[in-house]
Amino acid sequence: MVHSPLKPEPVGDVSPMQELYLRAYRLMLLARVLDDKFASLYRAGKIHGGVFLGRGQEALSVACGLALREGDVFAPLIRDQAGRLAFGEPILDAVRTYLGSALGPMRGRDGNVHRGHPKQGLLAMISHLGAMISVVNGALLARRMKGIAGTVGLACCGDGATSTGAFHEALNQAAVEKLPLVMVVANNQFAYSTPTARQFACDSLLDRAAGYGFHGSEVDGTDLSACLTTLTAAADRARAGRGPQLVVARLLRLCGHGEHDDAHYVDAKLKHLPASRDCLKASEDFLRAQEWADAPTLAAWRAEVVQKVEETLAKVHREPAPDPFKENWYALSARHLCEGYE
Amino acid sequence: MVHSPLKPEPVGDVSPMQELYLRAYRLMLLARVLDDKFASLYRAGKIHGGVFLGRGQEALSVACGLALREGDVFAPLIRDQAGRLAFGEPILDAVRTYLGSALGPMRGRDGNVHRGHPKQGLLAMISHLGAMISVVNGALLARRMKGIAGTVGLACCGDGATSTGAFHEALNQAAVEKLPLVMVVANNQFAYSTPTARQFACDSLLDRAAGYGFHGSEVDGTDLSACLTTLTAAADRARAGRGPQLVVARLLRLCGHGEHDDAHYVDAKLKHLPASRDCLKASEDFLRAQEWADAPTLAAWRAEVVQKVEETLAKVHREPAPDPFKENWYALSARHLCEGYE
Amino acid sequence: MSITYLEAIREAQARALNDDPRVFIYGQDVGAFGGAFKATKNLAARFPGRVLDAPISEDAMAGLAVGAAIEGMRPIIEMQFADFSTVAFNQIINQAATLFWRTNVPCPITVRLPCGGTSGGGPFHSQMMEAIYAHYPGLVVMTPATVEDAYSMLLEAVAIDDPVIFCEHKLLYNHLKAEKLPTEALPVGKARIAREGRDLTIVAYSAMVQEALIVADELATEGWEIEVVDLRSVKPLDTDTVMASVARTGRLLCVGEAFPWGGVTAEVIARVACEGFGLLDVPPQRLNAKDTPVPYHPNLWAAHRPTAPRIAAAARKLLRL
Amino acid sequence: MSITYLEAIREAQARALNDDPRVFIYGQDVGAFGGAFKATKNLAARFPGRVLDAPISEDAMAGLAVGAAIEGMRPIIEMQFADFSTVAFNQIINQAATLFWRTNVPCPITVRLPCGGTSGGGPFHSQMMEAIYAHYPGLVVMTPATVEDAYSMLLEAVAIDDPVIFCEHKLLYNHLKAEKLPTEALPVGKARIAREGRDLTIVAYSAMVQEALIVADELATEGWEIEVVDLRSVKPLDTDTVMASVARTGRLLCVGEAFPWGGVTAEVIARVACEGFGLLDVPPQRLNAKDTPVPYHPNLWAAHRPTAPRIAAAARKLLRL
Ligand SMILES: Cc1ncc(C[n+]2csc(CCOP(=O)(O)OP(=O)(O)O)c2C)c(N)n1
Ligand SMILES: Cc1ncc(C[n+]2csc(CCOP(=O)(O)OP(=O)(O)O)c2C)c(N)n1
Ligand SMILES: [Mg+2]
Ligand SMILES: [Mg+2]
Repeated sequence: MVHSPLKPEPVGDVSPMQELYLRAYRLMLLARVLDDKFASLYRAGKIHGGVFLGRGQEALSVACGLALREGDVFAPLIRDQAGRLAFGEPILDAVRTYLGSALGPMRGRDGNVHRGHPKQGLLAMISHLGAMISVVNGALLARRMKGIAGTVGLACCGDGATSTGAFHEALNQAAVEKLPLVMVVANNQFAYSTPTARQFACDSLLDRAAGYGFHGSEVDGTDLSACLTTLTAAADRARAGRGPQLVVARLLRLCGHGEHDDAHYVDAKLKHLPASRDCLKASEDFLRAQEWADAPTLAAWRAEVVQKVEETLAKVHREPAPDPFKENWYALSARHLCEGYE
Repeated sequence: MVHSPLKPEPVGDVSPMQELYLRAYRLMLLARVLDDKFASLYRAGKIHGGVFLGRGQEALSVACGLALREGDVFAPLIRDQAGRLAFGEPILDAVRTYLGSALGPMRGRDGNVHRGHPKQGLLAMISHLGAMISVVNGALLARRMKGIAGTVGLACCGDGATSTGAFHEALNQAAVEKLPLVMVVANNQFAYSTPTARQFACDSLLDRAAGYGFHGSEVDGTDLSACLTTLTAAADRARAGRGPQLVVARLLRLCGHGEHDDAHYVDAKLKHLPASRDCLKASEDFLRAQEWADAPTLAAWRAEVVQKVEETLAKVHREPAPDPFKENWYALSARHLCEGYE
Repeated sequence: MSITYLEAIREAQARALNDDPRVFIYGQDVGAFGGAFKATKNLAARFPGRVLDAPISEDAMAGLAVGAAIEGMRPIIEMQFADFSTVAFNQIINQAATLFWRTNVPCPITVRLPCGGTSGGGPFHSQMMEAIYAHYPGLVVMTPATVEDAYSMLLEAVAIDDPVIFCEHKLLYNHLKAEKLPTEALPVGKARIAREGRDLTIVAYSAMVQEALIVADELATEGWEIEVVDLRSVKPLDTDTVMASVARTGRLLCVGEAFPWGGVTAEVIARVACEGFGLLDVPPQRLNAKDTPVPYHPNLWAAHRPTAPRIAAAARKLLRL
Repeated sequence: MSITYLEAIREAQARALNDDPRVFIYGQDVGAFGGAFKATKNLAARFPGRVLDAPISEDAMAGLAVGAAIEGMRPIIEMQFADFSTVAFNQIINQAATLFWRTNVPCPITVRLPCGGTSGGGPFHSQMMEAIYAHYPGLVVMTPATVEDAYSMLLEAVAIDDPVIFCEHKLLYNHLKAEKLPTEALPVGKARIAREGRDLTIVAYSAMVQEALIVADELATEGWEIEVVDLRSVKPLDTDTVMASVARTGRLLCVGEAFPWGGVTAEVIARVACEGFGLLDVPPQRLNAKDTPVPYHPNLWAAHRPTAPRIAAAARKLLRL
């Protein structure tokens, strides 16, 4: 990817698991702080269009990004700030895209979560749910044709997106072609305001795996260790040629659908279930229980990411907005085939 | 439906099962003879467009039609001549539509297998595979809203159509709404020339049932008794409010995809498997083994349906073709909203 | 009291639900939540069991509507954004639009499409799709430009026995206000003279009507009298009213917010050129959005779609010919 | 030796596969079977692993092509019939067509659409879809009318770094023959004067070019010299060549086989009316298919689409003005 994911300074003589966990935690923290920042910019009217957060989904998302390597393909969805950072997307990309900087990867043409670097394996999502999965398949098939082995593709989506025809066609396609696709479904209980009871009627979305011929696994999306283990294992299986993988995570969206939405429709009872805990808090508790980090360390880490985010924002605030007069208004790469209008 | 399905003359003191079987057999026979007739008309260049046969699938298809009652909804696909007859579609409809009679239900506007009487519950398929299932859902939902209880909807499709997004969206929708949908998949090993290995990668399409929250059952599609039992049971469960049903039948398409196709790609070995037997022959063997019909009776029945088919053809051959000058060329029912062109 | 374009859409649905037991609404988040734009707010509570949340399955949403219509219902389906109707495209143009012609069974469904760009909307939440649907036989395509039309045309959409694609412009939702709901309306298929004039005809529809009216005001200060024709529905398209206007003015500018290849502006100008060639004193002109996806950033978005200044410039050029 | 339009398409694919390891073909039954129309016959055997059968999943077919293109491949996808591309509509217009504009990554995919009516084809195996795709930014839409163009334009479609919708007309597949494959061709985006004349310009594309040529022959016996312009690609659309022809003849008839609302004929006439108004001596005219689905029965089908007699009648009317 564009640069390599945040690595913690060595904390002495740590196990690989501990190192991974620490790295994951700090990426989650960065994602959360960044998301919170976007939320407050949104409230201040500083962002054009919607803001979509990954609050409550950082453990799962970061595990997706960390399960991947350079050269893999990643198709994040709207709640994958953590996974993007873990895969190596620079913070600058997120900030520039949300603020519409002309220097961002989308150059003001597209915004918020619609960003990526397709050539580096980070696909830039279109809005239509389910539509990115077959694109991942295509990238994986191309690699196979080119004789590139050992890379995988990982696509994220929500419970709601599983109802799309595109999801179905793509999963079936991956299975038929035996592609190393890891399909991660974040069942966060809601699709916008729609609860899962109005979205599907199977006992668990994991029941879909057998119908495609996928290997399936389920994970508590609020448990970072579990997410890291499950996602790494799924990616490893795909990498080893054991076919496509479905991972279904259970968690709760701890925010509105977008920041315009107060999520009043989420039952208070649901919010207080153990499965609804905040994965970031849970991992902080875990860090302390394991004595992998104490309160001052956690505070220092937070201060560090806050500073990083503020610096990035300060930089981007000084960047130019796109200029319609400099815009070339060509939709084709073959300019001679573009029609001149007016 | 438009008229009531063929009933055999009482054969004395028969059990209801025997009566159903006999009725089913004679409908299968009629369908086969009719199909064969269309095939020979096609070879003689007498039919415009394609001819699609149900050869080898009559047992399953007839069981679909017979599991339904007046007032139910039926969405047959291209190989359901037997099911259509069993549901009550007049032979005239098939002949008129294949020969493009102006008096047929489609008035020459659509042809061959694209026919129906939607208001009588017999939907007129569009070509796009998977697209009829959600239409059945809509009819069933409407009935629920209108307080009509006890009717079911049955949709047929092939193994290939299960790969469509439309299939997926519709099955999920039926499950969410708990509609009395019976989804029948005729896994006839091929979608046009494409074998199932290139179509899906699950062990059995039945594995899809759990993923939707459907009740699932499998049946040998060459065994008429089994088909009758399985389809009746599925329809009864749906009728009793036990939610949507998936029935997957295994059989072999005993013809080309259409009559233009010689099916040279079907492996001879496959054709000689027990699961590839001709359901019509198998039921004749069964009839004789049970002593429900002897050779002369079978011959008489065949003669009878041949005559029926010939009579219908003779009648339709005298019917007018559609006349472009009498055609109104209006696509809307609100004529005042149609634009006049030219 | 005043009522917005969005409220008019809500009131029309409430009235349709109230007056006709065959009407129901189906779409993502339209139930208790009241829809992404609140076009169905409170309707689920007022009409229990008749305003249903759909899964994210636009193809099946449209298919279900057709099935219900066959059984005599009059479903309204809401696409969360017009752009997502691409997923239902097959069911709309091949299933719904062909049903009556093929089987003689009418297909009274209404497909509500929140259309058009808004600041920050971006390529996938901003599209105008009227041209795509108008191309296909068997559909009526409405593009209301006023609060009154949003109300009365939606009621007519539900009443018509054919599939209606109801293109409601998101930019007008809260911005456009009227004093009260109308009690009468022009028939469907009739365009409206939104402003009378004798120097130039601007033909527009949907949100472009408002832009055209701004231009007419502005050019009035320069002494020009601009006639603005609001098409109201783009299929059927009221060629007669357009031609009668061009007969008065001799000059035609047609403005659309869709992509430039094809679309309403091409159709209008082709009709006038073919059928009313002699009415034109000078070459007709058209103005569309640019030939790229709709950009996200407000700076780019504002330059992508035709707005009053660009329309005024085109109008002045035409007037000087 | 002679070669058909269909064989030209097959040969172009063979050559593309042969010359460029990045090319592969994906579509239903395109492998060992050679495709519903035999456009890929023998290619799977000649190019093992590069001609792949797809499941009945048009959406995923198009999505896969985009993903492969991102990785530097140049996929050709075959829709079994153009009509089924409605299911891939979203991926084509929102995924493929926006990729380059959004991300600067080119999207060199070719979507082969077997288009147009044939006797007995019916509403779902006969559609012309060029207007739908041409409306969207980011796509090139080709409509070859000759064996030579079928060959050379398909090679160019594969070579172009953008998504190309390649509309091949089924009626021409076996009916149209040429002596040999071309070694050179007009550049993409250039229309062709298929026949020179000075009395009337008939603009046509795809199978309508053949009809127009029949009409030109016929009217020649009456002393008229008809110029026939073959658009070759409808996006980009070569307005210059059309206008230069109209400048010579003063009369314009535009013929398309698609539905009458919108489409190529509207676009051509709107462009000429706006940009070449003064070139027209008489009002331009257009001829399209009728505004109903395409009928199954040959009697109805023949009346639904424009054919030589109807075109000739329209041409005579124009010539007498
Ligand atoms: C095909 C399609 N239909 C509708 C939408 C509008 N939409 C955007 S996000 C969303 C809800 C998604 O829910 P889910 O998949 O559960 O993801 P979550 O937001 O919960 O992460 C909807 C309906 C869309 N983007 N695409
Ligand atoms: C969406 C769509 N894509 C492609 C086709 C073309 N097509 C018609 S039948 C067929 C094969 C169907 O196979 P299957 O579903 O197994 O049914 P069978 O013919 O075996 O009964 C195909 C590909 C179609 N009708 N619809
Ligand atoms: Mg969700
Ligand atoms: Mg099959």
